[in-house]
Amino acid sequence: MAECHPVGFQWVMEAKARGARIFHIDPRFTRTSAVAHRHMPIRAGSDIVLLGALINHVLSGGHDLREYVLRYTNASVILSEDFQDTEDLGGLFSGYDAETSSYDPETWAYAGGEQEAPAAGARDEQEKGDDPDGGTSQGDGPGGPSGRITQEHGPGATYEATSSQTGHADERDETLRHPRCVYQVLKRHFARYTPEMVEQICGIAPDDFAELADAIVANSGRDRTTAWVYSVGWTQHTVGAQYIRTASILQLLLGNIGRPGGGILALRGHASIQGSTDIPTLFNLLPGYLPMPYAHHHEDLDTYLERAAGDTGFWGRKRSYMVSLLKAWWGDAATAENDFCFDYLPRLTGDHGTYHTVLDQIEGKVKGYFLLGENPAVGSAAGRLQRLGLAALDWLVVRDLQLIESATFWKNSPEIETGELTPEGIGTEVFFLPAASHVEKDGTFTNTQRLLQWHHKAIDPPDDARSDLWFIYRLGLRIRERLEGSADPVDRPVLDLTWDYPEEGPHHDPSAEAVLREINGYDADGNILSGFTALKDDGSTSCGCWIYSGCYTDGVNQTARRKPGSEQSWVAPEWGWAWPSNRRILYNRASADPQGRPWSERKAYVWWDGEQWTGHDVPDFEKTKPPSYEPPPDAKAEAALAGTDPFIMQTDGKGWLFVPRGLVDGPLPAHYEPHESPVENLLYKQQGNPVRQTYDRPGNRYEPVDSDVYPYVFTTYRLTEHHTAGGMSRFLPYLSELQPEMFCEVSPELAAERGLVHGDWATIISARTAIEARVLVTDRVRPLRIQGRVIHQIGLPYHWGSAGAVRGDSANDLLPIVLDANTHIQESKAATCDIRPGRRPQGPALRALVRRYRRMAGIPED
Amino acid sequence: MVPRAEFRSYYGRPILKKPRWKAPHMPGYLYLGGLSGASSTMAALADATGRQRLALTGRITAAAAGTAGAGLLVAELGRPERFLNMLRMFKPTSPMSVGSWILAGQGGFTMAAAASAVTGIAPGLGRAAGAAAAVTGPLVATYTGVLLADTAVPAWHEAYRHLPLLFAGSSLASGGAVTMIATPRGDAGPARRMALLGAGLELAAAGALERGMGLRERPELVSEPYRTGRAGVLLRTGRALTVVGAVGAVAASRSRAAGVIAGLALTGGALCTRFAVLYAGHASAEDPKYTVIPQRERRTVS
Amino acid sequence: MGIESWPVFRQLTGTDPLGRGRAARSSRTDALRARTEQADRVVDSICPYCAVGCGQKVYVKDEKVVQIEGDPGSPISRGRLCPKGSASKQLVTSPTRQTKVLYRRPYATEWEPLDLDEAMDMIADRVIAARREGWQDTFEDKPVRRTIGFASLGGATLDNEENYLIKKLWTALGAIQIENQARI
Amino acid sequence: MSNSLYGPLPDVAEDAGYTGAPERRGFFTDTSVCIGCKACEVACKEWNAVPDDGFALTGMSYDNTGALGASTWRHVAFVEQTRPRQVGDGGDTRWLMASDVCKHCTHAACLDVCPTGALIRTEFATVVVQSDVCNGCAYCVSACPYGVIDRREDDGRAWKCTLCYDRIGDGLEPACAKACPTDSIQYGPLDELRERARARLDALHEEGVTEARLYGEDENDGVGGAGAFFLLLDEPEVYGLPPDPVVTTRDLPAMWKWAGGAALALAGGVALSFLGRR
Repeated sequence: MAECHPVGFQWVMEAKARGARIFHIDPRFTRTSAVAHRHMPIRAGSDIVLLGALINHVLSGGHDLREYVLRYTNASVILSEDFQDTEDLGGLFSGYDAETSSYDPETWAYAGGEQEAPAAGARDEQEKGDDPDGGTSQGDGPGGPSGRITQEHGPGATYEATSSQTGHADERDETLRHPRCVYQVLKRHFARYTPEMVEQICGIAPDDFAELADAIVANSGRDRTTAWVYSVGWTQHTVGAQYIRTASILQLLLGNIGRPGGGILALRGHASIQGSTDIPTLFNLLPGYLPMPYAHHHEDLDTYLERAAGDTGFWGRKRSYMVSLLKAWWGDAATAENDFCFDYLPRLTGDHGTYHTVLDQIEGKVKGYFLLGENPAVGSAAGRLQRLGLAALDWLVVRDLQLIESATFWKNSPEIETGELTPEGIGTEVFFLPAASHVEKDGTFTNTQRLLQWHHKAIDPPDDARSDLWFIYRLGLRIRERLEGSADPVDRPVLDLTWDYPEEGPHHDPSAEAVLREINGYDADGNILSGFTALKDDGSTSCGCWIYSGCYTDGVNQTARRKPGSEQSWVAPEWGWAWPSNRRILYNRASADPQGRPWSERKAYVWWDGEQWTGHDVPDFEKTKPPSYEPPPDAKAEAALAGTDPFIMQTDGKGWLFVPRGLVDGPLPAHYEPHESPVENLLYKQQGNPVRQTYDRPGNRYEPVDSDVYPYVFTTYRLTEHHTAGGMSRFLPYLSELQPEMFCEVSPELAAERGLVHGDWATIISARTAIEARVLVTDRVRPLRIQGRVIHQIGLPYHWGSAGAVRGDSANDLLPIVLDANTHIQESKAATCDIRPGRRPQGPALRALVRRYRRMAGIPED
Repeated sequence: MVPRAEFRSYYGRPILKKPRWKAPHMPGYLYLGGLSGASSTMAALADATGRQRLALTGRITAAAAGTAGAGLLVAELGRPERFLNMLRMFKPTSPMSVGSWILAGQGGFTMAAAASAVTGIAPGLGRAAGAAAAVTGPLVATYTGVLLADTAVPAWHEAYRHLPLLFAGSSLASGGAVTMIATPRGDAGPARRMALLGAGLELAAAGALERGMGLRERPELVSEPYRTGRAGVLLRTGRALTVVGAVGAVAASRSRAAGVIAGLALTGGALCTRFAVLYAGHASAEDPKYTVIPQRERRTVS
Repeated sequence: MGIESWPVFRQLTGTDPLGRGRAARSSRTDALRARTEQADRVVDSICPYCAVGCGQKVYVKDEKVVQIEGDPGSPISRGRLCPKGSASKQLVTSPTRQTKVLYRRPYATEWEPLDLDEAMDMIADRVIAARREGWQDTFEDKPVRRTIGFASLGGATLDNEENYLIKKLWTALGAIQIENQARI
Repeated sequence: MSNSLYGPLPDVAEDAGYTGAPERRGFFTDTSVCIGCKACEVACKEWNAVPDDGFALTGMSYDNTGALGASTWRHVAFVEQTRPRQVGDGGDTRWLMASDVCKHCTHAACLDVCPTGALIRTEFATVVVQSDVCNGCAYCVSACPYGVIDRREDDGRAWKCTLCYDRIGDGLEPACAKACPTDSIQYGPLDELRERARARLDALHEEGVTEARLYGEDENDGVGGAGAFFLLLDEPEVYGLPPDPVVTTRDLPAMWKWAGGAALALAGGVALSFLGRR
């Protein structure tokens, strides 16, 4: 956190000054470790074992906050008799289909619950039989690598609707003793996650584990809370989503969710990466986490909504969210009669994520490509494939501040150097359009805490530079102009689109405030809506993103509020605007006990004052729903949740220790080794995540499990001084001088083993390619003893490329495309390599070196 | 002997900045200033004792060397066009400021004296200027010892007693040497004696410095740069040349050729000594041990 | 400019005989001011790097950004910025920033200039063509009404408003391969 | 003026001719909370338009600017320390980080040796170079006992931290202190900072961080106390700081005595040479 979010880290330092104990768990000793009380080096890709052992520690020691667990989680729910755990199936859950390498989640259901209502989590690809293209990820299968099948498409993209329709479970055991209740299942499931396993798999000694376990238990409960903070070190794995799930289980058991000083904080790396998910430029989502529709026969708005989310909890208002979105997009053309133009939405049939798109580019299926402030030639995994994809396009539009590698790949990519590509052989037509910087345009960023903050335009952009808002708006106008008068029905969605914004400034920028107002939403009379609860499902309201509704309440740009922090409460509700409804801590009903009283004075946050919910924050709960409220049968939406159900987006209002629907790789987290790992899975027979997405094809070869040609683990990361793929840092002298060269961090032990010399060069070779880096031999990297073997880890920052003020090889070139099946995010935190002293070969010799290694490992020729 | 202290540093990097003063400018200036200073005093005394030939040589040498030295000084500035800023202030705490004022006087006096001596115009004023230069001359020759000593460079700072004496001796020797070369044997008697006296003082001061005699803290360590590396070689070469020059100066009373050889040897010796001092300073600043160890011991003691 | 402007005179006559401070000052030194105090306007902004969302103040003089620093009012950052945030001015005013449209013809070895309007027209034409070329009414018998002719990958420094219009336009055109750094 | 060259000097600004000067300002850099982010380095460069200092990997942990200099006015040192270890036993790794800066000494050698008056004491008792005056004589470079100030060769002038003289004159914080995410760099009236530092030191000692010590805070030290002082977690030299610097001008009177003596010796030597035969 100190490394990549230094200013956010000031609050950790504040907490430390007030007595908080700071643990840093990371393969590397970073700037965070330097000021933490304890640094625990961990083998990359083994965190579920550590977290699982902590869960085991809490459960076996009875350290959970029992009242919280009983009332606020699904611990007491009894599961179906058909459910079989990894304990029973050698690391697989029931419902696994080796043929398709996917799960049917039916057996994960609550006992007595109708699996239909569950429709929960709304993961369309789990709807078997209707989607032959989806659900085809390829894992090892239970039989190991031999069982691997390769198919063209990954699993069907996942609906990311945050909820599921499980509703209130029929069978519960409030004593938590029933062998099939979630609590007991959890206990059994995590029983094998022991300190000994932590030592053997993570490389963390039992004493160190005990210190951590004692600390989190001592700092959880009524009077204290523990917070977990993570970044892409957790998400970029083939089990990434389950990492977070494991932490969620732990935090729920300890009563640390929805309370001040608790929670699980995702530290996101980009100014508006949260916003890019909320208002997603992601293939599988519509604004506000409504899923993109999948292709089905006879799909209409009703069937879509049925699949999209549950009927209870706040997702129960899904129709109003969706209809208002369609109204925002297609205005008067969207009517009840035509399903509000629901059919204008294109349909998905699988994974259309960025990695899949790149493979399609290489195959010539994709003609044109827009890169809007993104540099995949450096920043995405399997950099060589990224660049081969760019070289196979008909045309490419790059909008950026500097001439990044993705714009200049045709003349300075590593493939030009190796001779694989020549400028004269690349047919891609490239448009570089200069972008406006953040001070040259109005708009909002959504930060990592869901806070929308407005940035005002300070000056006009220079020369041809324009905002992306200008670009997309102008482009839309031009396209509509060309299509005007078209009778082709495929052009109707474009022509009917509401695409008329007031313009301002010398470049006739569309007004960002007008766009934000559209996002906030209007009623039928054109008045600004006050919030998402005002949305209607009859087409009388429009709203571009329901969770952002209220950001323009009272006609005031709430996101531009800047009342100084020193002039308001510590929650600072009048700085910017947080979704939803300016709530700063989600699910904060859980900060009070079931009766509505603060768990302790010290941890008071929101509470029931006898008439309404009140406190330091906006209650994330219906203001006047008393703790005693019990929902009538057949109640819908939020009315179906009790006064003690804090998790209002869940269909049952509970925190889910066990997830009956919504995840494609299991209802509980289980440790699987990274796709490329030097060790076997000590916990289960199943080596890797059985549903991970693999693409074993030319340019994307993997190290076989039984190979020892690439004996070392490498992990990629960022440095304080640079920003991701470097477009905003490597071109700036003030940042470049601080970290001028690509380097690798190795332990003295590995340096001795491989003859690496501090300050000299090393070549790092994976099954994909080889790169060179300067060597930093440092005690901050420690070899770990794993299952009796010494495991070396190599640290690789990934900022460099072939352009900029400072240049160097890209660590991401070493990585393969292998994805988490829930999120389609690549595993870039753990893969295998070899390292040797000296610079890498130049020119065609580089590919020859890579081939030689592959042959040694028995990998097929490309 | 004090036990060697544990020595730690930041990656072996120097704590001090290496002096930006460089060769040949700085040692050249030190030499020429010394030459100018000794020559102007000699010229005045020669004039007073009626040795006109000697006086003329001295005046011309003083003016020429002073001008050339000032030229080197200006050339070493980062912004030579701002050399006049040297007279913007009078800073008693700055040897360079004090030196600049002295040098300004010295330059004016020696130029006037030399011009008068060569042209014969205003002989009275010329002699007065010469007399004034006789006072500023020794200061020009020795203030440079303060100039170097008033720095953080251990080999220079700790040698604040040695350097002025070293430069005084070396200047005497240089003045004598150049005069021996430029003056017929019969007129050069005082010059030979100057050379001998100067060589003696120079050898004594350099010897003491080299051995660390009279240094207060860690003498053997602080003086090490004068014994080792480029500075050590130059200092030893300078000593050999100076000894040769001194012997030659004795012989020069009988032979003009010996005088010339002695003059050249002494000049070479004086130059080597000045270069040695510069490089010793560089070496002293560049190795953190010279900074850290004496200071660490001081702290341990106090 | 009388003799009073000569520092030596001030040394002799003033309170600073050693010439350490008052007497040694130049007129430029006396006139020094923080350039932020002389800005024409100060604009509220947010740091464009990571997602902490530090407040920034942008100082503009003569339509140029002369300084960007932390906004002390921000309850998140309290006026502080990391090295990247502190380099924001260089980000914005970088001399290597490309501010003109560039165009690379297929198989060309160099860039060439292109008028912005013309570039926009060319791009619009290409979008329409690629959309048609990659159009699918059905996929494996099921109605999809989409195009796989073009794709888009955005950075996560895009404003919400920009993302919104991107998603809106691309979706209306039937494009589905709309992605973002948030996937990575 | 007493203690004008050495020793405690209660009113530094007054010594430089200022009457009714504001309180002395300075930096307290608490390295125990430094996270090595280098925001100070960048913020300094942005404000003062300091050029980059070259692009070279030094191999000195994460320090690639190396030292303070003409184009690096804040410099973060990184020190990796580990007790001997074995595989599986991590040993005990410490990563010290410290942001170094000009010390703005009470007795500033750079200032005192400057012949042109380019280096001045300000009314805040800080030390700045007037770039319109400096002629690049480089005397200050050799005089600084901390190796802070240096001449930029392509520019010809000497440069160093100004403690953002232009900013503090307008009541603003220096750029580095303002940016510092963890408040490792604190700016303010020196007396207040000293008090705060002593309290912080006591707190750390109570926590068992016995290796914590203040550096440059003592007005009885060799430079009369620094205007920018530090809390360190190891010996100063480990961070590249001199353990016990003394301002060179302490010995200036003695130097002039010896130089005067040497001048007399020279004059005497000349005179001696004129005795006796021709």
